[in-house]
Amino acid sequence: MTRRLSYREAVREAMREALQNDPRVFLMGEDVGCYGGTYAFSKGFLEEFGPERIRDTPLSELGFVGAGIGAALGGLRPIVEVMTVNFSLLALDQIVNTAALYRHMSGGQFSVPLVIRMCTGAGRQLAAQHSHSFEGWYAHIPGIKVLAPATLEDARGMLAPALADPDPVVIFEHCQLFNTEGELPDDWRVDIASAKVRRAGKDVAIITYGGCLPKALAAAETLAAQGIEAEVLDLRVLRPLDTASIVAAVAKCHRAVVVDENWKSGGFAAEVVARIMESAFFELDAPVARVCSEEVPIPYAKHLEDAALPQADKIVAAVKGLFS
Amino acid sequence: MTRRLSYREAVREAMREALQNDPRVFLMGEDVGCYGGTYAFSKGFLEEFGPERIRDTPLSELGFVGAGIGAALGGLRPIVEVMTVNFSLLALDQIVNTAALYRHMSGGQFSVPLVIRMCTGAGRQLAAQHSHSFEGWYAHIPGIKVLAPATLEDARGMLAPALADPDPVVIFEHCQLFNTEGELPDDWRVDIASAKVRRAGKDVAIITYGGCLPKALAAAETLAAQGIEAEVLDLRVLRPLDTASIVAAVAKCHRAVVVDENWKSGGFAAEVVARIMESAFFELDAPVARVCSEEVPIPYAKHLEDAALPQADKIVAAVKGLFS
Amino acid sequence: MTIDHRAPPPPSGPVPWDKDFAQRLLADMLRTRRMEEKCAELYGAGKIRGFLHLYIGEEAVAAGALAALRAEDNVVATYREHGHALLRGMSMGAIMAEMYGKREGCARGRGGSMHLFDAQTRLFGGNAIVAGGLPLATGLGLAAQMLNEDRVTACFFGDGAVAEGAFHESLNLAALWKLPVLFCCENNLYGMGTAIERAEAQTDFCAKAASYAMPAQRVDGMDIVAVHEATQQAVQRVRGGGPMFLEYQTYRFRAHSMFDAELYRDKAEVEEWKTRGPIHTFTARLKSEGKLTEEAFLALDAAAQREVEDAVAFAEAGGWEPVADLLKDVHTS
Amino acid sequence: MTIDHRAPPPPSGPVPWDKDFAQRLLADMLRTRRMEEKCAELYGAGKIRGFLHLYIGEEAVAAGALAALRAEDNVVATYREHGHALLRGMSMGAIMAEMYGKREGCARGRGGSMHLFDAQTRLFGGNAIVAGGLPLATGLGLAAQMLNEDRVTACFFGDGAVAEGAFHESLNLAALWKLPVLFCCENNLYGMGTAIERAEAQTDFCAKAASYAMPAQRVDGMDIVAVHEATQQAVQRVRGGGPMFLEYQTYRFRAHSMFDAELYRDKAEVEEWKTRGPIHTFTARLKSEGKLTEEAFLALDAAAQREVEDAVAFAEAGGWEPVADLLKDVHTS
Ligand SMILES: Cc1ncc(C[n+]2csc(CCOP(=O)(O)OP(=O)(O)O)c2C)c(N)n1
Ligand SMILES: Cc1ncc(C[n+]2csc(CCOP(=O)(O)OP(=O)(O)O)c2C)c(N)n1
Ligand SMILES: [Mg+2]
Ligand SMILES: [Mg+2]
Repeated sequence: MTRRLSYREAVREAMREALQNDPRVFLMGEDVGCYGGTYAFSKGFLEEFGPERIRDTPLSELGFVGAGIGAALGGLRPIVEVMTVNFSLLALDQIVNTAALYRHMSGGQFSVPLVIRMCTGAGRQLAAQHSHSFEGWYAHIPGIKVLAPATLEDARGMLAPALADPDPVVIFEHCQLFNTEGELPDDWRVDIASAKVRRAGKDVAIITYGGCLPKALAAAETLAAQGIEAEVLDLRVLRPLDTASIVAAVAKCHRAVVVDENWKSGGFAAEVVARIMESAFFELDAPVARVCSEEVPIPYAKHLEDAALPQADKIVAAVKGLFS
Repeated sequence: MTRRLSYREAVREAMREALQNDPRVFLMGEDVGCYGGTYAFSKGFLEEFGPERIRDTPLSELGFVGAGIGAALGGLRPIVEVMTVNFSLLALDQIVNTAALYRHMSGGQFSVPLVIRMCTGAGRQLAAQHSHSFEGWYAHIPGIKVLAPATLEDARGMLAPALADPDPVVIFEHCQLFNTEGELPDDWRVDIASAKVRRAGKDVAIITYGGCLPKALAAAETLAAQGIEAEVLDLRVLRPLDTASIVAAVAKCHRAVVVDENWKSGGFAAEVVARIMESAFFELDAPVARVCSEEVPIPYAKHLEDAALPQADKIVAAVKGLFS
Repeated sequence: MTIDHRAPPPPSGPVPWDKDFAQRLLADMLRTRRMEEKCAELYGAGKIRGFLHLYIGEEAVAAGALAALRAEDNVVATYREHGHALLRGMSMGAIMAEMYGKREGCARGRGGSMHLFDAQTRLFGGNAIVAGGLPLATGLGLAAQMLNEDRVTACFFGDGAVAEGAFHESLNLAALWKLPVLFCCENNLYGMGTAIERAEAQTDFCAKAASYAMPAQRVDGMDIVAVHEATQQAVQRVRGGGPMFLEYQTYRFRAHSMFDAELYRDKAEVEEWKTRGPIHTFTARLKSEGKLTEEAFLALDAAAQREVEDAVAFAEAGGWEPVADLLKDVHTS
Repeated sequence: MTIDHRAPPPPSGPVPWDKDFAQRLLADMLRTRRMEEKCAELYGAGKIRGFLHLYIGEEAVAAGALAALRAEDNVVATYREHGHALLRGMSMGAIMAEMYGKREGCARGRGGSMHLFDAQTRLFGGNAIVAGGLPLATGLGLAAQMLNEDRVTACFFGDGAVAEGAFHESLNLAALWKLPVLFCCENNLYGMGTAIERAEAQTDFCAKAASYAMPAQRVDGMDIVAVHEATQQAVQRVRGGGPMFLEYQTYRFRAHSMFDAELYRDKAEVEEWKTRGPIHTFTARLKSEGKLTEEAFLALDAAAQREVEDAVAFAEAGGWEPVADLLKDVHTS
């Protein structure tokens, strides 16, 4: 059995469930309360759970993320919503230098059971300062886990294991996914350890995550019509990265394209390419290609923004390049 | 002709020259003045140039880096010293969202001629919060240039072209290099666009930069004694990256090891590997290997710190792995 | 900690200006208002996209304050900066074209509504990071000081920005180094949906300024006369000495952005503040003093409307930046 | 803006405590002092490496303040935290072994001097990021409040930290939410080589606290009596209500760290402040009140020295964490 709902509703259900089941869980962030959540994830929560547990914060990203860390150390299970990854730069010191390092610096005496959620990505004509995707940066940091739910199941299912994790977990929700709708299976429980094949294929592996997954699936359909069967691997968990699933996909298809929305240079896709180089080099019939954002701040105008971002047609072209 | 001096003295000379030659240049940062510079780079400058131009700041990384951006826009040529890359996380929003994006967002009306210098790296037993190397993060950002002087020439020569650049330039000085001494040639002028071969070889390309260069050169000597001639390529400029030099080294040696001090996952080395994958795949006789920091916050104890960081013997082992 | 959200009585009292100047400032407010009303319409029609933050209700602040500046001064603004851009001297066409994403826009379509820049009038943006402009303004002040240039930097930001670390660090730096920066806080009682007393332990912003030993003054931001006079004096003071902090008490009549359901405030509160609207109250005062006739008002308004129509036509007629130029202006060369 | 760096007269006046308590606090200061003198020596010998920030001269603050806390309270400290760690109840051996980088250290050698942690005594570190502990402390306060636990969080930080955005954001949050956090500013007049009046436009820290509507008090940090009494009262107030800010005026007798040439301050200034040394002035007061004999003093000092010797022996005898365990404790499992 399945149930029709949107990505946004799936995230809402997951949060509501967590708030209902565990009194230690609370939601904190800018405009999560009175405003109803910038992206309406928490609309109605203030009325349901009260201002203690649906806690509006001042504009103080460093301060309230740090407060989330302290609250976690103090026995709570905070869900800290940083409105978007763009503003998370202001909180990065606390995330890196406190949350991620705390357990290690204390020799294992303390751990920080904190979940940070943030909206990521471009595609809504919000221009340079509001269109970043820094998942690759976060995935570089030992001591945190990094999740990128791209499907309804993951939107619904990743929060519970993230909250159960004794260490900090950062969840990236791509803004282009919020309104996507689909069928949620009754058993939506998921792990936060493995990559998942979203479409089986044999000719090329398209490896991606988050907001690029729908684009990769669309590209796969186009390719199928042209006789190329693409396997689409959704990484889901960016740290720790499930190398085995990447290797399996490459070993099966012998060709691969890695797709993400980071700028290409130094973005997350580079790491995936490096893993393939290290662990599946001899499986390759062609060099792995990357489809990422162009090396430009994301522009406002729609035609320029579209041109700056990975798109299904660019993925198709990259795949075809591997066969020429 | 050459002249013997230390890396620190080379940086000092470069700064003094800039301050003498251009009244718009000034140095700003924590403890650059009265204290004499945390790492003594600016010792005596306060007396020589006065407190206006050797400007001690409060502990306000976001504020004074942003003030540097504004000062650059206002007609000055600031050298902003962020004591270490560790603290630069606090200033990252201004560097990314203002300095790097400014020219683009303004449609080319404004540019930000700012130089930011910072100390990077581990190896001095300063533990987790004081041992980061985030050059890879900075190299991800369109709109800035990223330099990593590893030699005396570069320590002496990179500042002038950085200051002459109309756009923001970030210079990473590795703490392990400050006391290294050597012979500075009379003609130390350098570009800030290309990678440079520091040791010619034919069997394997060791590609690195910054604090790992001496380790790579040491490894090359060890390997030479065992009959393997390594070419050592110093990237020098991490953004824009000189792909042509990387490809040339790989095309010559057919084997490559990439060495840097970032954590391996998502670090800068991944980008180098990806470039090789894209542009020199068919030259490779073996998969490219990476020698990076282990996936652990850098520990204090010397034996653990040593084990966490790239070392010459690990480079030697990685190279040999390519031949087995 | 609860502060009173109710509007004080509408601005009134004599207008100490001659007819021409008074009408110019009224026209400035009208031009801004008409432009933004059109923007809202164009947003509905899908011509303008992304985020759009309207200044409607707050026009007296930009109009009154900017009129106190000289051409050589610097202006730093926020994402709610259409008014500042227009009244600083950008052409309405360039603004409108930028919002359309056309190449005739000030950033040739790269910036949009939140990133209006103008080198000629020394408008240093539009900034979509709350409080992101304050460090920049401090640096512009530093440059003016070190280069011995007689330039004031006026930095606009909202009440929400006051909680950010960037505010703290910038005000301290500016006061410590006695920089010629005027910090212009547009206190409209809300940062998005968060009322000021739910964001600030201390809602008296003058006490904040005191913590940097910075002189400060609270001004009725709905009263263009008060805004202009206070800013005039403040600018003079800043020109001679160090920085100053002005809090303009104002109110936004529209939603935070085009996505806001306004769950966080009462309609009645909004309606009450509308009785203090900067345009109609100033219009009434000028009329009662004989400095404005109904015909003159209608003429000003008609001119504003024409300017808007021309700007829209200009934007409509504009072209798209070629995709081949996507990578332009990341670097200088 | 120039503030007076000269030391006020040495602490004096009656000690309102019984002999036992007074001697305990004296012993606390002595233990801290002897431990750190040894650390300096061991640094010279290469046994301790990395950064080492000595608290010598400032002992009255940690000794007096921590004695006002209960076991269930939380402590957050900085990189200058040896005294706080010891006096909060960590064994000197665990501290010393950590500085040696031995596996018997509190973090089995991973943290070193700047990262002393102790779950048992609720010491939440040691933090090498200036002002990095303040947001954390705010969160610990939030947890106590939401969990209805009667815990005060005492957060120590230096004068230099006050300029950081993290200070601003944390104090506002704590005051806004009325969290049980005591902000303990150890004002030793310098942040590294930067004198406070060269870093702060407003050197009156109580004016800073007022900008968050937070009660504040200035305390003579060289006078352990003043420190303890003021902290007692403050802790009581925090326990019942919201946060409070205490400024302890103190002075560091040694260099900032082991790399500091101390170019930024006069020897004479240091010498003058040494006349106010917290240990010898308190010793003299206790003696003059008959609460301490020279023999008793020598016995306390000898005990402290023995404790140091034992700690060093413990550290020397300790082992190294196996390199095979390098990746341990990055994650819980
Ligand atoms: C650093 C940062 N955090 C959050 C946001 C999202 N945001 C945009 S405007 C805004 C409210 C700002 O309020 P205020 O400063 O009072 O300005 P106003 O919109 O009222 O003019 C918020 C939270 C942002 N743009 N930047
Ligand atoms: C964010 C940050 N910036 C800079 C430093 C380098 N640093 C370490 S201690 C220090 C001075 C801090 O002064 P203060 O807060 O007064 O404490 P004190 O050392 O006097 O106890 C500085 C600049 C740091 N550790 N963290
Ligand atoms: Mg506001
Ligand atoms: Mg200090």
